Amino acid sequence: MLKVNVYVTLKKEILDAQGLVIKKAIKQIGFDNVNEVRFGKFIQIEINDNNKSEEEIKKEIDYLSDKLLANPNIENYKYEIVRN
Amino acid sequence: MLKVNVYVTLKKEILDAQGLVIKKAIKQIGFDNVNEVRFGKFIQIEINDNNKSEEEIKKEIDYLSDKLLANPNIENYKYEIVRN
Amino acid sequence: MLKGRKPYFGILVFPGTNCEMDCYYVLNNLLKVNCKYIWHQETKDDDINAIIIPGGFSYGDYLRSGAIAKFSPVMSFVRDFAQNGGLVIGICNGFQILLEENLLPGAMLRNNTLKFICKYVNLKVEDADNPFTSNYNKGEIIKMPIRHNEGNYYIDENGLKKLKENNQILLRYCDENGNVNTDANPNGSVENIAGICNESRNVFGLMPHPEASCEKILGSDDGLNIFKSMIDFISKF
Amino acid sequence: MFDVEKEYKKLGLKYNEFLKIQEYLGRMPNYLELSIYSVMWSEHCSYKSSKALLKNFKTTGEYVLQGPGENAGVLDIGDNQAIVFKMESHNHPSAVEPYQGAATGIGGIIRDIFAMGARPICSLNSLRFGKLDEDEHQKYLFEMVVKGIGDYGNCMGIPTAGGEVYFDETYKGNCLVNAMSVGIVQKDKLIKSRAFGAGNYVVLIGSSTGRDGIHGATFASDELNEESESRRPSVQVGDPFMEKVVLEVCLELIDKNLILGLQDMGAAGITSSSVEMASKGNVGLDIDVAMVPLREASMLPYEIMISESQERMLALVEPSKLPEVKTICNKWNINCERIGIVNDSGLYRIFKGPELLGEIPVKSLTDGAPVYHHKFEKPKYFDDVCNFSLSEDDYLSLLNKYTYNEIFKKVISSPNICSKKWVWEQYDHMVQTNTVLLPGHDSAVIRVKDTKKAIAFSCDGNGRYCYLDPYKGAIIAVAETARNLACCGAVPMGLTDCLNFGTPEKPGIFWQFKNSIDGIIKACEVLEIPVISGNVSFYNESFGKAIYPTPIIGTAGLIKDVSNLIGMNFKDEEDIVILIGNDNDFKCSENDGMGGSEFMELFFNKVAGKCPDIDLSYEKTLDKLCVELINNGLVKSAHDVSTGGIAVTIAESCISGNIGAQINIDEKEKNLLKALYNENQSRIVISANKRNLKAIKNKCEGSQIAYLEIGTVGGKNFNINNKINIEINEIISLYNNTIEKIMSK
Ligand SMILES: Nc1ncnc2c1ncn2[C@@H]1O[C@H](COP(=O)(O)OP(=O)(O)O)[C@@H](O)[C@H]1O
Ligand SMILES: [Mg+2]
Repeated sequence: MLKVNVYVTLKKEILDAQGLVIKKAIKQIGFDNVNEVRFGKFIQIEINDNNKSEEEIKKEIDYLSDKLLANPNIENYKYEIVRN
Repeated sequence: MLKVNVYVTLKKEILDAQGLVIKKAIKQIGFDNVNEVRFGKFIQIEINDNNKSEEEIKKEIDYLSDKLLANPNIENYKYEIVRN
Repeated sequence: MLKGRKPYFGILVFPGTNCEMDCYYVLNNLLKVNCKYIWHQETKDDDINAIIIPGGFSYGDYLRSGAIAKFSPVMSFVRDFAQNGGLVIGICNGFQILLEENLLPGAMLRNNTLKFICKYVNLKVEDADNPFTSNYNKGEIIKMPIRHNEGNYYIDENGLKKLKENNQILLRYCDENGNVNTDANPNGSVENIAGICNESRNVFGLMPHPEASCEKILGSDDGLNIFKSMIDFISKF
Repeated sequence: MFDVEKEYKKLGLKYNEFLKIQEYLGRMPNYLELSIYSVMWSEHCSYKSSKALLKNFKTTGEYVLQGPGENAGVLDIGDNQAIVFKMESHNHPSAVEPYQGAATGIGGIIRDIFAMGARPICSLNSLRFGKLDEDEHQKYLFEMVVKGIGDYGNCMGIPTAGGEVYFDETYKGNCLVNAMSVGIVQKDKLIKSRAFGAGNYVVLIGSSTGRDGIHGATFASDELNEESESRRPSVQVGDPFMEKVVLEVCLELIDKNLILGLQDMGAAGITSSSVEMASKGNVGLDIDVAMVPLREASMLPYEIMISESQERMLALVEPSKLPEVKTICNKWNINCERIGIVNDSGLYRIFKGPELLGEIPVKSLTDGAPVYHHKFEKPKYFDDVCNFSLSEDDYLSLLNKYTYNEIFKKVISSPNICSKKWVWEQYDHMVQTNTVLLPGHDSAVIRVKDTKKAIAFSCDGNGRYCYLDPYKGAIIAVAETARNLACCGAVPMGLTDCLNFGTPEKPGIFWQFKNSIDGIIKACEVLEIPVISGNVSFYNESFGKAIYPTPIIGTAGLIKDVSNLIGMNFKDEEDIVILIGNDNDFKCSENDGMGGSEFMELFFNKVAGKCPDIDLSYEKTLDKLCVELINNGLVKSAHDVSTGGIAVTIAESCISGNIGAQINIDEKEKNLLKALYNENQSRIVISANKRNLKAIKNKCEGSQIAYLEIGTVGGKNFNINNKINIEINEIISLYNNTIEKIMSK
């Protein structure tokens, strides 16, 4: 079995309204040394291992992330593959 | 400067409606070896380092996560601290 | 080849779409033109000569609004249809789907209020030289409701420049006197953009709901001219 | 082996109930059976404390097709059409997890509506929280509850077009979230939940079953205390997208005549839905837990049986129709499993595959549930609190501190008075394009396409009045909804109620409950409004303190010709403002209408005094008159006097019309503050063109309803006796922005 963790974040140049609100709230709680907060998505995918090569799997995940999980117009993604 | 990455996920026993829909979509795209998809949040917090101990920072982040970032009724969180 | 025919609208239905009947009512009952629903699994339809992608929450808007709907079989039909010059209008969720499908440029972010917004807004018709807003006067101020979570239109600077050069911005949020300013921007959209078309001017996406403003009794009938413009365009030789 | 003696208590059963179970079974129950009894006999499912009293409601009438007893009540609106509605509480889940609690509350009540075969056309909600100022937790609850309601309803494409919100310390530890949903159906497509015909299948449609909400029904029937925190796993989460699909599937199945019965799954999941179906049809039922689609494979049979996973329905299907049913579910990509089969033994049997796990006589779970007649007694606070009234000195000292303008501004920007725009702008209240009177008016009005008709809805309940007098307070709640409808030209057809009270075992609480019910019965009788559905929520206490008794009433009215609709907004310069109705203000009556008023609470921090009086037959005449005036096109606006008194009523007509008014109130006989802010009942402020005054006056005289011209519409100022004189723009901004300001702080 394979686990893929995909992290999707808004591109730097895009105003992150959710991040801003969280930042404000964090400050309100009393942590005023916060600099920035960015809000993103975290998608865990469990795949039945089918003896694909790392290469192949990466290609698949890239495809998925580009087409579905992230919108390349506004978002970046990165991921990690965990084997167990 | 410190970076904290907080990962918030739904507890195992809680229905993950988003995850289910994404899983169906992934299958539709043609990846039928997907087993499970869980949808979560990914929050990046940048903190001005103030020479606090690891201990102290952890306490703060725990507090934040419990009170603000995660909903303890339905969500778990974990985090990692990255120093640079 | 699409012109000069009797208008026949196809209204797409995805799981979670919820404005399809509102569109149907306007076309069928108020405007008395042919229309039918098209299930998202369909791959072709030879009757229709205009497509409406109505509002709602296709696939719950889970992940990102419009993101999952674009994988439905019907979308390749929509793509071909648009490429052949057919009229496609995406309303609210339909607009989001068109963006996700890259039939229109840009993307939708969450409203900067981080709240769902349901209210009437004023819109300025920025262009009347296209099949969707030709029945208005350029500069006219019209009233329609918005009802969305993610209507904060984003496009990068280059994209914006292109939109402007080609007069692709058809509607902007404004106040009742027609001023386009931050106070009149309900959701944070770039330059108050409420609706845009593609370069070939046959695909139109807008966040406001014209189908919900077609009768005085509902508070406005300003939306009617969107559909009438389309009908005129199709019927014309 | 489990220790049955220990377990029954943990499941919330009482000793005598435990004995009764043994008697029904003729043996000791096993854990599964015990669990099933415990959920079926919970207050939530069995109404064991309230059943005896609820029987006395008037439940029949001119329009009633279906009274209480089905998933929702049904009213005939003519043209082979009917409307279906019900209100329900989700207080405890919302107090613990406001977003999901409110969302699943909406999901639950909507399922009740389409379980009758109706398409939902409108939702309303009644909300109660503690005071917002300076209380982050109350703000959080308010924010999340509204978001939960919005997100669910918006995704479903059902307009949330009305409701009410009040803030009072009494709800601080126990907020109220009551949701009402309304559907429309062709009369011949109505479907019932009764199971019948041995051999017919029981089919589960919708979401898979997980561990969520286990013991939720018992949780709802318990007070909130420290322990509720640790029982948090019983919170369910909602999936509005799934529900939207389930809705479309069910309506398609009914449309194609593929199912014989339909029942939603709410509290106590598969157990209560299937048992209720069997009980109503006087049949037995076999359930096979092995057939239930699960989210977690390791679930135990009892967990499967009582899980409260959302977005599931049970359908009764003839075996030959099952393939077609499956085809439709497949088209929509959702689960559809035959989990049971009707038998004629009268027994409820639970299997896992071939293995019999439990066997219970169906009727022992329903008709055989215990019924309690709790003791009741006038509570101690009562005489004390009611023997209070503001003295003339009190008013004078207030006027020494504040000007009339200042007092008015404070009233109009009280969270209990000001606009709830912040709330309803988060609700899609326009989808389906039938909302012809947007939120902010006296009722939500939904037109019926292709007819001249419209249906008006109003929700109301005043906990303060009920605290001061549960009987009168409940009457006023019914009367207020009827009056709200009348202001929109609607004739009341029927109502639903949601009765929110403390712990029924406490005699003082049960006294409040009993008196409230008597009040509703009385009001329904005189106003001729039958009760067609409802819900009871007990144990609304936190740390031993009960909320004010808060019966909420939701009433539906019929508008014959929607083109007559006027709204509450003043329209044109020089129109005349007229007060019709109860003229006690301008005489000296014993009850000054200040008891339980917003004014008293706001400036004297007190909820005390006499609940306002009401004369029901006068109210009925007034409402009829108002509808007649509207239907005859004689008036341009109508708005009733309620919380905040006549000053607020007139101001709201100005605000919504964006126009001022010059008002002159005769102060000879009483002080102006009292005249402006008392909450005496049965009053409506209308506006009309001068040329219609004579006709209006004649009609009032004919009905023996007092008629009083009190001013003129127009200008940019809101002016009363030159003592209050404020620019209308300033009032609009106070009225519209108060909540937003508090919430963004
Ligand atoms: N929670 C809510 N959801 C939707 N609309 C609401 C809500 N609360 C208040 N409203 C709307 O605000 C208006 C005023 O409500 P309320 O003060 O209770 O009126 P009234 O005093 O006439 O009973 C009504 O139109 C009502 O529907
Ligand atoms: Mg009212």
